[in-house]
Amino acid sequence: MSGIGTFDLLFFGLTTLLVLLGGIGTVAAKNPIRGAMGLLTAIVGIAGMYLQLAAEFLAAIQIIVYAGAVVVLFLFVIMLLGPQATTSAGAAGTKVSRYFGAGVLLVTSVGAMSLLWRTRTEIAALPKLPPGHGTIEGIGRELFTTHIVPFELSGALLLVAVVGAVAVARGKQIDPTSAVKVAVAKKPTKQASGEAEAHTAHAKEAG
Amino acid sequence: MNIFSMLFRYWPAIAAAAIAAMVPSAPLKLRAVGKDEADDAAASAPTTKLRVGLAIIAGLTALAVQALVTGADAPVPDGAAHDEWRHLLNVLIGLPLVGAVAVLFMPRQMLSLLRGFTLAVLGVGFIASLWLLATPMTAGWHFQYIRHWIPALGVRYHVAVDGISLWLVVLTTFITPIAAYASFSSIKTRIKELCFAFLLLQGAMIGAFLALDLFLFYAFWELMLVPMYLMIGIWGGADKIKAAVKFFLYTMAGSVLMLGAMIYLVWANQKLTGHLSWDYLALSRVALARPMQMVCFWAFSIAFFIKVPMWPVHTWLPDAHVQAPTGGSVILAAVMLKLGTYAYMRFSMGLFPGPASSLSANLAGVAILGGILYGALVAWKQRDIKRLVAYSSVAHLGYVMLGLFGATPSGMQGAVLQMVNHGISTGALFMLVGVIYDRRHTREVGDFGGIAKVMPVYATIFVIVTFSSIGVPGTNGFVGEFMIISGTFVSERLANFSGIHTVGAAAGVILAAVYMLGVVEKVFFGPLSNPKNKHLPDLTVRESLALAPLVLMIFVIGFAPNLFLDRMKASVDAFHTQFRTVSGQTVQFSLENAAQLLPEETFSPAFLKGAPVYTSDSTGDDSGAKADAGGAK
Amino acid sequence: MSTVPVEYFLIVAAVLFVVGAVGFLLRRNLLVLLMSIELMLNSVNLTLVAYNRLHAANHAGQNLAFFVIAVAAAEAAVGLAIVLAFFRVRKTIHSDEANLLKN
Amino acid sequence: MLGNQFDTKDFALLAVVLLLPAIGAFVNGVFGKRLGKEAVRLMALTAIGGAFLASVVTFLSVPHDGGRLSWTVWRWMSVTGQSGNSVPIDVKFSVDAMTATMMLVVTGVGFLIHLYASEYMKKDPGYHRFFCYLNLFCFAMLLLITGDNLPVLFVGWEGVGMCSYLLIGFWFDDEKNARAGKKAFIVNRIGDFGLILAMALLVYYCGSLTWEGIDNSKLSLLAPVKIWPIGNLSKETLPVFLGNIIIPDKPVQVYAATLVALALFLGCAGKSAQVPLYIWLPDAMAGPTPVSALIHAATMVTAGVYLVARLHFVFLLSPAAMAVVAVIGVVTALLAASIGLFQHDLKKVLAYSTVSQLGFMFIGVGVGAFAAGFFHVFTHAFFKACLFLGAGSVIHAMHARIHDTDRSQDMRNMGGLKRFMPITRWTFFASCCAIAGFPLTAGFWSKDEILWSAFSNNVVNSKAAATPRMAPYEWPPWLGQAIYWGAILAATMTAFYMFRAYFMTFHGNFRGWSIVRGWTDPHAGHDHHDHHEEHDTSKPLEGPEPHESPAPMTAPLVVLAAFALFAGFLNAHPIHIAPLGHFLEPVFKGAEGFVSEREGAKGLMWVMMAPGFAAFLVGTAAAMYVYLNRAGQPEKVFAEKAGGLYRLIYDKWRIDELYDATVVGMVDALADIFTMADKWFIDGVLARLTAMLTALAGTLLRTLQTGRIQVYAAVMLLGLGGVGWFMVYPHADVTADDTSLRSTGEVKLAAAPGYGYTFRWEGLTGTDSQLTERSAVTVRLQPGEKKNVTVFVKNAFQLETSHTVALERPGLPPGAKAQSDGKGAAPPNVPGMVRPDIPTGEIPADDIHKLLLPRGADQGNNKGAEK
Repeated sequence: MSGIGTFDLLFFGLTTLLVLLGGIGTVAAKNPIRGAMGLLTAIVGIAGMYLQLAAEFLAAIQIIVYAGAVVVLFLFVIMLLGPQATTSAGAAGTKVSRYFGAGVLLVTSVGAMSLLWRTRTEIAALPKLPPGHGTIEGIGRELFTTHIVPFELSGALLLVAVVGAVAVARGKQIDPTSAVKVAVAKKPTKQASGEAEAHTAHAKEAG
Repeated sequence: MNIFSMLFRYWPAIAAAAIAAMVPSAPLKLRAVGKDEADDAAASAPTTKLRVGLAIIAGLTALAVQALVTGADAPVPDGAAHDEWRHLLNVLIGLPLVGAVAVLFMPRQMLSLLRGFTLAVLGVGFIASLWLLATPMTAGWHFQYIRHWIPALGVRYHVAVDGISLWLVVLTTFITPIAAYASFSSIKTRIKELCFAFLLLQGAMIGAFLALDLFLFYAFWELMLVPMYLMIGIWGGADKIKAAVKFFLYTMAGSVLMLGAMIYLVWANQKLTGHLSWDYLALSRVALARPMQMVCFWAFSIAFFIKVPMWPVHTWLPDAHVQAPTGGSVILAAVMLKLGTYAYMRFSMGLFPGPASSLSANLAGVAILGGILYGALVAWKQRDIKRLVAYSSVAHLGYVMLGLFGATPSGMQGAVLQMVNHGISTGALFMLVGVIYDRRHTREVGDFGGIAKVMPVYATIFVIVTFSSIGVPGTNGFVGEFMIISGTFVSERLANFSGIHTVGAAAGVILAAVYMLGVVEKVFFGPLSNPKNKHLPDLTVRESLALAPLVLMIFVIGFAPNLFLDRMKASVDAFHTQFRTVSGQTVQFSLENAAQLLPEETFSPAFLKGAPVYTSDSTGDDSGAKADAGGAK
Repeated sequence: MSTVPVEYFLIVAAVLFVVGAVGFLLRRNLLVLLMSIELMLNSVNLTLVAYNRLHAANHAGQNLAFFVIAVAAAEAAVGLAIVLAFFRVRKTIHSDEANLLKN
Repeated sequence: MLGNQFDTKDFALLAVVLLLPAIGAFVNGVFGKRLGKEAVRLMALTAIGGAFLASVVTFLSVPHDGGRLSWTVWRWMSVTGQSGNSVPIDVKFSVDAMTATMMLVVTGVGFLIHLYASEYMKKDPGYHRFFCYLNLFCFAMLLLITGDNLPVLFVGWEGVGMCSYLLIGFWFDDEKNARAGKKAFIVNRIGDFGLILAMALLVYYCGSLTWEGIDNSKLSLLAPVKIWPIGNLSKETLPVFLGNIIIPDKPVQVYAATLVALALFLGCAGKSAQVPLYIWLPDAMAGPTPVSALIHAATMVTAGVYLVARLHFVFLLSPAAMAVVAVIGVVTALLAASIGLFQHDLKKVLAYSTVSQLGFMFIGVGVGAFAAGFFHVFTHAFFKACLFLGAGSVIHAMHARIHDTDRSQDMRNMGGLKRFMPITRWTFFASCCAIAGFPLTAGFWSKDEILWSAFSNNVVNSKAAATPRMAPYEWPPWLGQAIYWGAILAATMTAFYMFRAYFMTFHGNFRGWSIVRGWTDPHAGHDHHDHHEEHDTSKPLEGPEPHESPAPMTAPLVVLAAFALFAGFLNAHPIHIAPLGHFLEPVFKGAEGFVSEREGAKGLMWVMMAPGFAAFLVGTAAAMYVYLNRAGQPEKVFAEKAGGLYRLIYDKWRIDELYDATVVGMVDALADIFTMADKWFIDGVLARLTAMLTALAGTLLRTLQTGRIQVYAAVMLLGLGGVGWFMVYPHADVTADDTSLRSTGEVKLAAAPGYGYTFRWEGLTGTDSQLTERSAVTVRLQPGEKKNVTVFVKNAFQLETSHTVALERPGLPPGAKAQSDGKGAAPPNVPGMVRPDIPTGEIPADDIHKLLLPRGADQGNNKGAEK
């Protein structure tokens, strides 16, 4: 424990506080907006921790991508959903089964923690950092040499994700050009219904 | 070769043809049953067709018997390898398979093309299989053909024929065309799939009989199920799906056990020799640890007992037969059941002689109590004729298995001969049941009575086949049964049980008479009470032509079984001596927990010809080449 | 650079992961589900970066974290699109409604 | 006489004898319908006539010194013998004196019956089918007689069984006939079961199935065979209380010869209708009368006696079997004669008389007088065929008005026919005298010969002395006389019922229908065989005078009656005129050593002929009194007085019902149980139960799929927990490499590695190592030393487990006598594994045969490890 700067410890305490409160806030909040805000604070806390762990580039990415994009996206969706977004907390599932689940979860996690505690050894001394560790040059060099394939693939992945999200979110739009025909078919004449039936019969037979 | 010497040399064939031509009586009112044979409308036309057909069949049989007789005592050129064409077996297996694929491309409407093509392919297969009879069957493998299939796994395309599998292959090529020819008149829908099923079945069955590589055998063993499943499933009777699924699952469950044992065996061989090989010859040298021997023996044997079918696992057979169409159930009874007994002899007794010999007394007990007596008694109580004949084949195959368990040279020869006999007599029985099913669409014994008055020719043939299936001497049934029963008494394997087993087996002879004559009496004799039976047409041309060769073979095997026995004698004796020596060694020297490799001397060189030979550097790829050379020799 | 030993960060990450897991398992709101997934992913990233700090020869840990962030973003986008579509159909985002998989 | 014309080794004339009937059968069967009745008749008669002529030539050319004319056709098959040698079975025929005589009988009587039948069956639509079966029967019978080995005989044996099945059920449109045919075949088949067993035994013990082969190696039949307990049943393998009840302390042993003889006799009993299996012969009367005459009187039923006579050297080896044959013969004679007393159906009376006469023949062969037994076969063929044909012509006459088969054969409808059918009457009378034993007739000589040999013969197994191990069965001195007096009683009953039949049929007044002279049949074109009589039975039936049968029916009657009267002189021993006896003498010369004259019966031959003659007198007088003078009144009186006994005898002692209740009923019940078990138990368990189980498993697992995502996540977490638990706890396992345990006693132990594992070994030689990374250890063991080694494993989570391995080095501890062979336990004794335990050192002279004799020779189990 010797050799830890008091300022470092303070900063670490702050970021831990941010992270844990944010996390619990996200999970426990009734209103999803507060949840999103909790998420935001957790993400910022983690960015702080990255800084302490000599990962400046990642901290920046974290702030830009996560805080900037993902949380904002969450807020958009919450706004889109409007009041229904806040589901009535107690509606589904009896209280007993939910808290029983939580209890089991806590017990297991405490048990796991105690097991890990048994394997504790002295805290290893922090190794000396090579210069430029975690900076954008170091990561950039590695990113574009050893990890070039995953980099390209993640590009493709993002493209697919975007197209997918748009397709799913957009849902069934009425084809503007077909608007005219629909109008004509309105008259419930026998001939049309026959044609419709034929159409559906054909569809069923093709299926 | 002027006319007289030709006449002198082939007089039996000509005489037989002349007599057969006269047999169908002219005034017989042969109204064609099948509506679609419009061209047979005139009463006289079918009789001439029948006369010509019968004449050809009788002539061919006489020629074949004469050739076999002269071939038998012709001096065997010692050592000189007969001209064994290397690719004959590939033709036998490949031709039907290629034919099956070709049928798929034919237009569905041209029925006569489909039927003609199928019969042509099956006919050529039969002619080709006659070549097998021309070569003297000395001990060891003939027409051997080896090619690498999956070198990584050590799997080779290794086919060969020997005395044991010779007659079963000829039986297959003999019965399948007949079954196809007979079922073309009764099955009217989806002819294309029917032809495909027949050809695929023939190819798979012959493949299974000839395969000497366990992997190849397993492939054909499974492939065989598919067409039969289709046949039962598509053209079957009332609840055909249930029966087809039951048939498929029963056999599949067994063969999965077998596959497990095969893999263990190959792994054990690999541990011993360092090479992966699925070849029967290589694996028969492996003597596993004693408990593992028993486990593997049971895994293999259960698969074969299901197929035979032996007592506890036989209940799929009656259901499959009752629902199967005539052609399907003829092939199922005539050939597919023989695969179980053949494979038990070849693989269970071949690979695990130790357990096979120590368990033979108990298994023989099951074969007698569960097979012969149980099958006969249950058959006696059946109301449905097909179910009765199905249980009767459980009884007949009980005899075959008893012959194998007894493990005496004549017992085993009797067993192989009885497999052929059962194929012929039960195949004929199922065709006969098919005849009345096509007319009355019922198989209940109660619906018939006194039809001997209305269908005299049919009644005579049915009685002849009944006597053959009972085993009246002079027909083929007796020869097999007698050799098996005397083999049981003489067998050392059955030790102090051989007496009671012989009594049990001989008692089966009585029960066979009881249930067969019971059904003959109820169906044929007695007053013609049921009005529907009043004017049943007698045998049509197609049916009598289908039945004629079977009835002829009943008498040929009955009076001259030695033609058949001579050709299998050498191989069965060699198999017997190998079974005795190897079982003696494995019983005494196999360890409790480690597998061993039996020295090469325990096996006769003729047996090991074609076994994979490993040179130190490569993992047997050149061995294929050398082995091919071996095959060619 | 901070002199706080790496183990502290690991503990925080573990706790955060448990919080995320609890959130995912217990909350009935689809959105909260997605958020708790984000939390879990972040805790994993934190662990990766912490260990990279310990073995600082190369930036393997951080690179992986970088890619995790990329994927997480894509996943969040698609997840939210699905929630929107689900909401349009079922008029609620209560997770028990999404039980079409029931036998 | 012709002696040397033909080559004895390749006697091809047999081909003519055999093939003529076969060709006749084929031609009639296949082409008969088209050829018409005349051609069929011509074909059948020429076939049998030709065969008869060829048989005469064969008879004349049989060598007199006991040699045989043989003809080998082809190798049929070969079977494995006792020590792996192959026993060839050829299609081979041979003719010696006995066969020649039998051939004469079969073809001679056969020809006469064919002639008779061609007239009798004239109006039957199945004419060609009848003659096809009749010719086929003669072919099969000839096969049976001329066969040189047992399998060829068996072909004929079952061939005649098959033909009798077809002929009994000839009028198959009547359910009763078809069932009678089936019954005959199945009962014969039970007999054939015995024959198959006998063949299997002979293949094993004598290594051959031909007559000479068996004769030469008949001594090997004296090996004792353990019958009970069978298989591995013994006191140890059975529960105690059951053990000492059914397992005798010394296993029951029997001579192989007895087993073979009894199995053969079971076959003969089946075929020749002896006591246990006689029930089929009376029902076989459902067939046409010529069939009964040919098959159930002259030829087929005598096949049993022929077989016993043919294999007399086997029977003689076991006096026990001879005793069984004789006793069964006398019991059958008595039983059948008693039933015959009150039968009303003429053919049934003759059927029971056949069974009874067969009993006599078996007495003959049973007491060792094979020539006498065979001679009775010879004479019986004639007078019984004549009786049946006479009955046939009577029935033929009755058919003029009474068409129903049962009523037309009922003697109560006959009577007084002597006025209308003189030839039939006199021939019937002649045969009655012959069968009843009127002095100087054929029946008298042959039956008297049997009675005398029963009285005087004493059977002893002289060869048995050679094998001291098992005392052979000796005949009790009184058995011969008991059989003699039983036979005398049967002879009286025979005389009684035969003359009863004669008087009821031919004497008294005609009870069939009221005779109207010049009566014409109202609907002439009526089909002769129409069974359902329309006109009511109320007003008395009128009809024409019963007419005598036409010439082709009466001619055979006369010939047969002549033979019945004069054939006796062929073998009349008391007056020493016995040409046939001398002719047959070489065939049975094998019997000298075994059968000798009982000292008590010296010189009593003529004296003991008196009871025989007395039997004839008493029987005939009683019949004459009851049925001629009092026209059957006493029978009715007796029927009222002793109604129960009368009905019991009339219902054939209710033996059929007894069989149905016991044997047939038991097999039927067993079949039902098996069918039910097959459907519910085997199919149920294997197919339906598994199907039901899989369905159940399916429903259970389906409940897990709730569709809610959190539940899936929770289940995943549980899985994670399980894997985690496995990772966390340490697992200790040790693999021991003991390949060199035996030689050097060194064992290499290796503990299974794991993440962060540390090991601690205990129980090693002295030094218990502390927690080290070392996972492999070598242990050295002294021979015979035992040691338990445990390993303790601790992992990163400071959790610890242990695993112990027990090591043991076989062999004696160093201190003991260093004799350990070091080899593993002696090879286990696998049942069925042949291990000849050849005794070391010299073998005392008299023990050598113990080694040579076939298995089961010594006191131990019969086919056990001694082989």
